[in-house]
Amino acid sequence: MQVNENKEFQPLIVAFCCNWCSYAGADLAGTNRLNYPDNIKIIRVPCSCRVNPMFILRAFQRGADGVILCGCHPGDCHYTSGNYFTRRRMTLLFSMLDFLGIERDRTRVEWVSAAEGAKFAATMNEFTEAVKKLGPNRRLEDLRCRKQ
Amino acid sequence: MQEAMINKAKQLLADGIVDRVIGWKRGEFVYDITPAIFETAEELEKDFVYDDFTAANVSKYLVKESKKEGKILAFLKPCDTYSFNQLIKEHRVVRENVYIVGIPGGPKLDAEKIKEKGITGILSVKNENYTLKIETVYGEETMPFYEAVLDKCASCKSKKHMIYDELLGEEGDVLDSNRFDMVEKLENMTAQERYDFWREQLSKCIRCNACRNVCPACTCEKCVFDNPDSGIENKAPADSFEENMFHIIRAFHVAGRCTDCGECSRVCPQNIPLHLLNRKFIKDINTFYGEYQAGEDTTSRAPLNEYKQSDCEANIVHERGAE
Amino acid sequence: MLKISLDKLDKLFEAVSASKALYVPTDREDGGAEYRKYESGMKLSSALNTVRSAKDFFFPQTENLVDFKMDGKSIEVIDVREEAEDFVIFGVRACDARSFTILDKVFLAEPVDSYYKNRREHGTVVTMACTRPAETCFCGTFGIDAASPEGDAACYSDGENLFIEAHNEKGQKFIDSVSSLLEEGDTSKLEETRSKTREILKKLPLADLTTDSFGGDKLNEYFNSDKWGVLSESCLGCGTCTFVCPTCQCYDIKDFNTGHGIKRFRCWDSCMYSDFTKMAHGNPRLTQLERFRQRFMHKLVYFPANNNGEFGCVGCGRCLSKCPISMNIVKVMKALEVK
Amino acid sequence: MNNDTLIPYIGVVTDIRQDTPDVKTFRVVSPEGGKVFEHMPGQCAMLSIPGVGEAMFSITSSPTNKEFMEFSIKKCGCLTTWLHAMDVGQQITIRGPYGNAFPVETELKGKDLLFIAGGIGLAPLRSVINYVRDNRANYGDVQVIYGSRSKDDLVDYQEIIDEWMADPNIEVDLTIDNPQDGWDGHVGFVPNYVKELNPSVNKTVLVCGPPIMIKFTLAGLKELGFTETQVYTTMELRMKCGVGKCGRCNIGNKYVCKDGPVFRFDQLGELPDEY
Repeated sequence: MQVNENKEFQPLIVAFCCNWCSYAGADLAGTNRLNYPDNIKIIRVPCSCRVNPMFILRAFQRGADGVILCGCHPGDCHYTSGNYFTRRRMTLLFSMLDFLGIERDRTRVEWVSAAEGAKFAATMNEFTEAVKKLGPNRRLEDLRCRKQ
Repeated sequence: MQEAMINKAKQLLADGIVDRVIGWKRGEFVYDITPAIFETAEELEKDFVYDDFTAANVSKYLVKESKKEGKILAFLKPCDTYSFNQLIKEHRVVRENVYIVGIPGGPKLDAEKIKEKGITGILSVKNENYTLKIETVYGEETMPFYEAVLDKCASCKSKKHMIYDELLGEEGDVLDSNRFDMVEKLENMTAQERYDFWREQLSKCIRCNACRNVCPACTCEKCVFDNPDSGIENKAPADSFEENMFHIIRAFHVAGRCTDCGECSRVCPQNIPLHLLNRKFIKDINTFYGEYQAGEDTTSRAPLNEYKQSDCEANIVHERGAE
Repeated sequence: MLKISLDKLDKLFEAVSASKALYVPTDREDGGAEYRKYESGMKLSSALNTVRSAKDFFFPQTENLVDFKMDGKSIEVIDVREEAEDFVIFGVRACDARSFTILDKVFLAEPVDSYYKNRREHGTVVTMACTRPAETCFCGTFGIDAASPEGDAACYSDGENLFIEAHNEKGQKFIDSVSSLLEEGDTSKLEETRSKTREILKKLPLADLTTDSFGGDKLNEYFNSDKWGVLSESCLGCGTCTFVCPTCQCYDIKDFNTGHGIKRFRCWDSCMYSDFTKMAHGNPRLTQLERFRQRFMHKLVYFPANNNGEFGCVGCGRCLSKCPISMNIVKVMKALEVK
Repeated sequence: MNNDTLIPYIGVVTDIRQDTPDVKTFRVVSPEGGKVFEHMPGQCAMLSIPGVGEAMFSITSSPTNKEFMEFSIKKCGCLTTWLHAMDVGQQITIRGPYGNAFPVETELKGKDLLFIAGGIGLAPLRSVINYVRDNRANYGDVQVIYGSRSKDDLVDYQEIIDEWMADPNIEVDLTIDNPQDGWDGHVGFVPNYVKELNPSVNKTVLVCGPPIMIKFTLAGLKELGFTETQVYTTMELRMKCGVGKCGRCNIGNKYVCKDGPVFRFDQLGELPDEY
């Protein structure tokens, strides 16, 4: 694949957002006309706890350069405790990805409430920048899925 | 020990306390031991074996065997009792149908390690004061006992039985093992070095599923990797991504449940150090959520099934050490 | 016979690899051996055999068959086959060399498998006679002489020199391509080595194993044998034996959606797996007993029935050393055998 | 490189007929028109929707039909559900023909024929029945005994009424499992109906249906005095390659995709009981 030097690398980011807080936060960012990169693909999930490790891995397989998981703040989960389980699960998964030598800045968990439109936008901007610095995901990509 | 075990088994069979015995059966050579069920004293006399090569963990067979009619006698090494306890916790075995006799464990030997020394045509192996005298078709060879010890035994975590109905021999202690040394060594490498290390290891995978099928913690009725509806079902690592994914998910699915029995690495035909992935999870759980040893008891909650409000945030991974 | 001194072997490898891909068995850090593409400085493995068999070269674990592009209701079929490039596999043992003839009987039978044929035609197999067979070897059972392997060309070592002889035109071409490095040599020491090897082969623990009581006409005796239950009781249902076996050739065809097209690929499959014969309406082989039986019946009875008595095993011994629970074809043969 | 049998052709679905609540019949032609390939009655083809799956189906149309091929497919798995959901004009991939065929030009020639089918088991036999009807002079008496769960589950019912029952040269006997409004025909299971009808033992029998029906029908036929060498059936096992290489449909030394799917019962008797 030839990289056009004039064209800056635009990472593809998958953001899993919980229905009750973070998705509403993203909505708020939108209605407040806050800017965040358009290459963020939001996938709405009922709770951050719905995201199983396979989701994260498959996002990378299908061409994501970074995956971010957003949920309610600890203590605010619509289902009382979902995000506490998420936190343990993702801590272990990210640690394992790091152990396998996958760049650790490609993954992140962030707590965004329905009122935090600004935080959502800022987080996304910041995360996109961090992933942009890393360049395209090569260590956890499926070559068959790469667009020719 | 073998004699004592055979006698114990014969006695329990004769007394009608058990109907069957699960143990190990002699093979063609000195080292190819097969787990087997024995039903009569004659079978035990003829084929039962317990020696330096009987490393196989028989607890997983008890998932099926304990659901059959009658009671089964199982000889469990210390490491096997952890697996069995974990299976009780997960309601996978019927405790009442198993009569457990705790037996002293390893260190057990790895025939592959003997062969690695270039020793071939092995006819017999004898341990004389921790020197192996190996008779081969090419003449006699010797090597130090400890150089042929299985990896899983070299970093043994415990000589203590977690569960038994009866004990043969002396009870041991939980050991202060060095089992996390290699994990730490890898953690201290750079991301690139770790990536290269794992790429070399995992690219050897032939997806034979031996690690999964032997694992006493892998007892799902239908594995995600066999389920066409899971979207990740596959029979071969068609891409490096799939090699990584299989092993991450395999280790993740037993995180907090893996007792570190080391069977996965023992059976891997490609010698991939799979236990390192499991140990990484164990080490992380210990550091983040407090010491936890799966299989130590049958009542505590698994680390991934509980939480504390004060748990660390996931970004602890990002903040830790250099790249 | 033509020979080259063993310490000049790298010169031979350099010469061959200059014009085409050369694969040689090399040692891995973990003690196993595997075929790798030759690069300068690489050393020939001293191991008896590689962990994975050499069948990968002609029947790889996964390969792309055809691509599809889907557009609305229409489908485009894209033939992705390409003519293979010439390559040489060096150091194939007698057992693996025979496995190619067995695979040929499956893949080159009508209708010919063009993917396999393509690689078979472009590959030159240079075999290497064994001098230190292991206790797990039983190639003699299947009429294979480890001291004089088949293949396009064969090599024999006497400890100092490597002798090469061609078995066919392809092999001759290989020898001609490196003839400047070869010289005529005295084979008296070689003959000594070979007869020594044959002596050892006779002393191996499995040397007495015979196929006399197996064959295509033994279907009913063995299929209904009551031994299968005991033999298969500890089988884990993994695919280790199948995947390290040089003659196992069952495969699966699957589709992979790349997001911008469909890749149809085939990959090794194992009759030991529970879903191998599973259909929407049920499974004819419900328990591990039937699956286990299938694998051995196929090698010892069904295959010879269709191939003039030739067995589907070459006695390489890989399953003997790799099976997690050490259940293998030798134990099966000994248990079933009706003397 | 020569064409490989694993690389499929394209077929276009030009007509979809709902035969029963769970069986649809698909008409397939090549994109240029006409049949994708020629076949003999009893042979099969691999149909696939890339990304969904590929499976073996018997070709239900007769080779004497020169314009198209037809497949009667029951909805029961992943691929068949997809096929049932598609519209006319959809392209699918198709490869074949695979397997042997009913020996219509050899052993069956000149014989009196008795077809016994149950449910979707009519699909492979329909090809033979229509072939025989189109070459009527080559065969003796023809009788069809066909049964299904209910009147609605009789596959190709319209064709049976309009063409087969109207044809004076063949006898058609239908039955359904349970009584039903608007059905004045026979009620009862196929094996019993066969016994009731007591067909002449000179007939050669072609039977296809669910395994349990085949089992009892065969037993019934034996009671009536038929021998195994007179009875043919067609089998189904999981298949991937279609050419006897992938190893899946292996029974004894036979591969159902290549050596079958049509077997005579005496041949089946020599194979291990694993189907």
